[in-house]
Amino acid sequence: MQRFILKRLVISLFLIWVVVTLNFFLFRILPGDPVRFLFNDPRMTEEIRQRLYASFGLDKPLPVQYGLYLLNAARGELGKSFVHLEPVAKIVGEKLVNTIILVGPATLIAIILGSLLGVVMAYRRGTTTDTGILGMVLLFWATPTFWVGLLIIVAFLGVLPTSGMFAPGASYLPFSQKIGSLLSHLILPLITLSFALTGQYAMIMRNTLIDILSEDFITTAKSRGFRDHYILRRHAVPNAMLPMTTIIAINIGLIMGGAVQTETVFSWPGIGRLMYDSILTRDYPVLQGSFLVMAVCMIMANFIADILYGFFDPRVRY
Amino acid sequence: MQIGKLIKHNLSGLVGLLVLAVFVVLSFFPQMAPHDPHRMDKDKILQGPSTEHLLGTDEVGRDILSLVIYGARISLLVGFFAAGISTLIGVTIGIFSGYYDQSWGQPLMRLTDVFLAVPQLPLMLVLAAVLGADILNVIVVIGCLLWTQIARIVRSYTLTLKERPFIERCHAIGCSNARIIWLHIFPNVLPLVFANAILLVASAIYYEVTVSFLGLGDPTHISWGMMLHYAFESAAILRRAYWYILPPGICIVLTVLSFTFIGRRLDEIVNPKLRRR
Amino acid sequence: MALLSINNLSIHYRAGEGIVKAVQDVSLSLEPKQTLGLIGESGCGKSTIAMTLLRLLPSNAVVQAGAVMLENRDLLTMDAAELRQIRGARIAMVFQGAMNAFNPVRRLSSQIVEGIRLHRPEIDRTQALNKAAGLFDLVGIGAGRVHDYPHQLSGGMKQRAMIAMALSCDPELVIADEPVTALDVMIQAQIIELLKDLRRKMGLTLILITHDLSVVMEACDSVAVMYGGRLMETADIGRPFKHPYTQKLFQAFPNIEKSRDISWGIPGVPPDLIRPPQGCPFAPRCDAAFTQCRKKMPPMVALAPNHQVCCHLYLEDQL
Amino acid sequence: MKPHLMVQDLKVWFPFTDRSVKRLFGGGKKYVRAVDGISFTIHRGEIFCLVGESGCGKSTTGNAILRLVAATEGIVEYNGVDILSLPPHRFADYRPKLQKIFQDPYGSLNPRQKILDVVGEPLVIHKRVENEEDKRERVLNALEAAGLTPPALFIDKYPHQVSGGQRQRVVIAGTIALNPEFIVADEPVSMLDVSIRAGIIKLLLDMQREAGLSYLFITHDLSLAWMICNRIAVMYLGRIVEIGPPDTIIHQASHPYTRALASVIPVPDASAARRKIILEGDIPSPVDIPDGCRFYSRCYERIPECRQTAPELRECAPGHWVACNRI
Repeated sequence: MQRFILKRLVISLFLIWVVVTLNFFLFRILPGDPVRFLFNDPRMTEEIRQRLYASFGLDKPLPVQYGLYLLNAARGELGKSFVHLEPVAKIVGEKLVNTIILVGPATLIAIILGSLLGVVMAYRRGTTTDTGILGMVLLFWATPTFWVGLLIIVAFLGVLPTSGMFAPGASYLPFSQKIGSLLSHLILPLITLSFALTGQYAMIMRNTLIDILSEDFITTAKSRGFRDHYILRRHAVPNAMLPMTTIIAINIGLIMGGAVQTETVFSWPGIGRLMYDSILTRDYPVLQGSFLVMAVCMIMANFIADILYGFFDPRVRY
Repeated sequence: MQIGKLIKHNLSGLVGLLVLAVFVVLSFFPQMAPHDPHRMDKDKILQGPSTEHLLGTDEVGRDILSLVIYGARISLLVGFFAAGISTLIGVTIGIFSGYYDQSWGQPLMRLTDVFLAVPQLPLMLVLAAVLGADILNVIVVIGCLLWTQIARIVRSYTLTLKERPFIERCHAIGCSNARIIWLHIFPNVLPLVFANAILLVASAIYYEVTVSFLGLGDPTHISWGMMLHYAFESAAILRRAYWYILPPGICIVLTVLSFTFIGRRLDEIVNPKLRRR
Repeated sequence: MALLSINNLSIHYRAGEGIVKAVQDVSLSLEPKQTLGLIGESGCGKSTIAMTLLRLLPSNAVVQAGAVMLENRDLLTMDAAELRQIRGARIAMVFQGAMNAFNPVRRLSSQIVEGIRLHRPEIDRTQALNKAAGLFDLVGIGAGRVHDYPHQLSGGMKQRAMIAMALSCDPELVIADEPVTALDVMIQAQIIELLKDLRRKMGLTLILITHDLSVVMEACDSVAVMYGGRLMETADIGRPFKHPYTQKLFQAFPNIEKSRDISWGIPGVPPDLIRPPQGCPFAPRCDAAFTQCRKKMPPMVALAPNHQVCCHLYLEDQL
Repeated sequence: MKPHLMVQDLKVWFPFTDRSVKRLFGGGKKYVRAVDGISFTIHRGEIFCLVGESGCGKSTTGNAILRLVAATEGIVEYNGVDILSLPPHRFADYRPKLQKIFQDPYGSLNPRQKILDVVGEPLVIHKRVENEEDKRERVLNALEAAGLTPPALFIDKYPHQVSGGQRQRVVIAGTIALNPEFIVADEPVSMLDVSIRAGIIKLLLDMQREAGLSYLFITHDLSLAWMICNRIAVMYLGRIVEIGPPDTIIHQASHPYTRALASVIPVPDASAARRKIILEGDIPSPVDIPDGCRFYSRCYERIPECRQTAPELRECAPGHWVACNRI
């Protein structure tokens, strides 16, 4: 088991290194040098340009730059924002908390709701209930999250807050009212993001469960006189939860994609919205920093899911 | 034969085909649009549906129906080409990493792992931002990132195929590896690929729209994603201009759904026993 | 009175190309403590009958006609609640693929105990666990392994555990569907010995379904032979076979006590069950077939109290 | 007489797929010793049977002889030429002469190839045909020779359109087409129904008689081996424990394992009261094989010596070889 964990850890660290390196080279494959490209201002003097080069570390040879980059990334330093002229790590760090406030509950709701729908579909496979829910789920799947957000805004404009995380001036309010303001702002984005993810999880649960329900040990259980829903509850669903954890972990990228869209539409001050803003202002260090943080989160989530799988499945205990 | 089966047994697939046919026709003959989609009109900003403008106008007074019709082309174009690139990469990597599992298939698999470990949409945004908003770039970026799923499916199927006795027989009668891959593995993988490639078109369109909405679409072309981006950036939403938001969104959903339905039905017909992982 | 009787059972499957007539007009009966070997080649309908006995047929199967009586209750028409009280408690099943017959993520003990507790709520958990451990001793795994996970057992061990699980509620009848097919020769012998042993010790009533005639000859006291969905012959072990198919099948098994003779086998192919031949299904491959055989399905002819044959040859004898 | 095929001290070891961190850092490598030093000879026109339980290495032996898996050590001489040490392009000349028939008639045909292409493919690869017509002609002949009559009825069908026994005949037709001299038949009938088996076996025997073929016949079924072959070799855990003529192996075996195996053969005769020797437990894992006799852990006649000394194969009577310390 320890060896298994160690092995997964090595793989995760390797993946993080690859992502960091990717980030480094993305920045360097820009046509022309990045500073000229980013600050294409004819008024810029040579002296300022050199200072900019130095401040971004671009005056050194490439391997040295790469080494410095790795070193800085390891220390959590991700460069400076072009726009805010603040450390990227600080900006991203602040936003990360806000993203978690939105994504955490949304994922939880989606997993519970999606699993339930998936179980119902698999259990009633082939019936109208299955076809009906399946159609709905596919509709969920095909609908872009941001568009759902736009529709919800149009529908609830004036009824519930549709933008930001707090009402203006909320920081001066007492704590309880501040929380109230946060909750009211959370409702619509939460619905939007859960909506997007529920369909995914329902599909995954349905497919996994249908596989399991066709296995021999289910027939055996039937031949022993158990009720169908007992078999579902005690044999099929627990066995489905294992592959579910892996598949959910693999699909964390979807959660992030959904978060970017939801946060953008509802101006939720999280990493996703930060990405959108940095795209509009061409603030590349922030864009890449946000991406890096997302990728690292995803790799870590995969690592945790692998460990959980190894822990819960007796067959994997090495 | 397969098309006939599709019509006979599968209403959803048939509906998918019909809807798709409409959009394909629109993308080839956008001249059917009632107005020039580029013509702006200062006096008709964000007007609701009327007899002249059936679906109203946008924030610079363009006819929304015409914009929607012209927008079909970009989505289908990006969808098909990006899915094509993805399928090509995915099938190649899938077959080779499966067939040469013990040797250089391993690094190929690690490569797939890397791509699977990275959040797709954020990476697309970063790449598109770095490369610049251009239709070709969007195709390449989406095409180069969506192949992982198909590669995994093809790989795991190749691994099972490789263990089948008929491949062992090929070795026993002296087939070369190239012959085995091309004449024995590839034809067996093909039906699986076909259905999944169609599902990929749906994904590619979904991502194209999203990337455009998030401000990285090609501003020189009309597309559904860009329409929604402009709607979002202008005050259209605050003025509840539902006629501006609904049509492109509905078109996106219909297109994605039609590809999904066709792909799923094909998958079920061609691979009744195989379930996607 | 017979413990179980199958009366005129016909089962069809709806398939893409037509209706597969998997079982046609089969009647059988089983006394308590009897061991019946149900034998036939692939596609003869023997497994379909096994699945019918506990109503575990897939959804595309249709019971066309017939009844399956357990003492005086028809298993095919009783409601689901009553059926559940029979499954596992009065009729238990041992499946072919013991590899996957256990839930992989739960301990064997918990899976066996849950069955005992379902049918015998009065037995508490500790007693049930003791019973499971006792059964593990009985089938030769050893009580110490009762808390193992399924994947920790070898194939032969799993098959033994499967038998232990089937016995856990003291069923009146055990159905074993190809219990030794996927196993190695030596393990096969182990399991067959175990079944014989259990028969001796517990007076087990058993239906053993297999394609291997020699297994039946060793482990059973009567045999029912099926071909092309029909019952061809039922006989007590020891009586010489009379049906041409059974005779041919008997010769097809190498017998190391006799001489090396390779003149065995049956020419031709098994019948197409979607378009079964008119008359006897074996007629196209039968040396002794005559006109009547290709026209009309023969009835069952009783040659002795415990020996029946479905063949025109013997019908004539009677006339 | 010079043997047709001679196998000497053949070993096939597979690296144990233990992808642990220890191995990552260069720790000790483990091997599955699937075949661990076996020797035998097959004469021209002989049917030589390898019998054993699953995992004993019998199929691996067949595959190693055909170079379908790489042998770790050892010599396989075919007509006096060591075919294992030949470079691949030189071995290609031997490919059509050494052929294999597979166990699974359902899986050994590409479902997307017509029977014409299945049977014709080896001809195309080894450039035995000039054009499509020639190929068709040759395939028709091969199908006919394999007992698929009339061949024209089968040639344009796909494998799933014919029955299991017919599929096995198609595989055999593909083999006949190359005019092989030596065939490894790996459980060719074990997946077929009993009533179909005889036809396939007869076909194989006819081919042997008419074309003077030699067979390495691999099976788990000792009674089948006894029925058809000239000599039987019994394998246990990667080694041959006994070689002898069929009647000797069945009725007068010397090795305790062979005796046990022969005693448990089911006999379709209720009156035959035979004493069975049923071995306890399972075959041990081929990964960590202890010193001494491999059969030690399950042997019912073991002596202390067996723990340390691995017995060599010795000739105890003319043509009867046994690897046991007690003999």
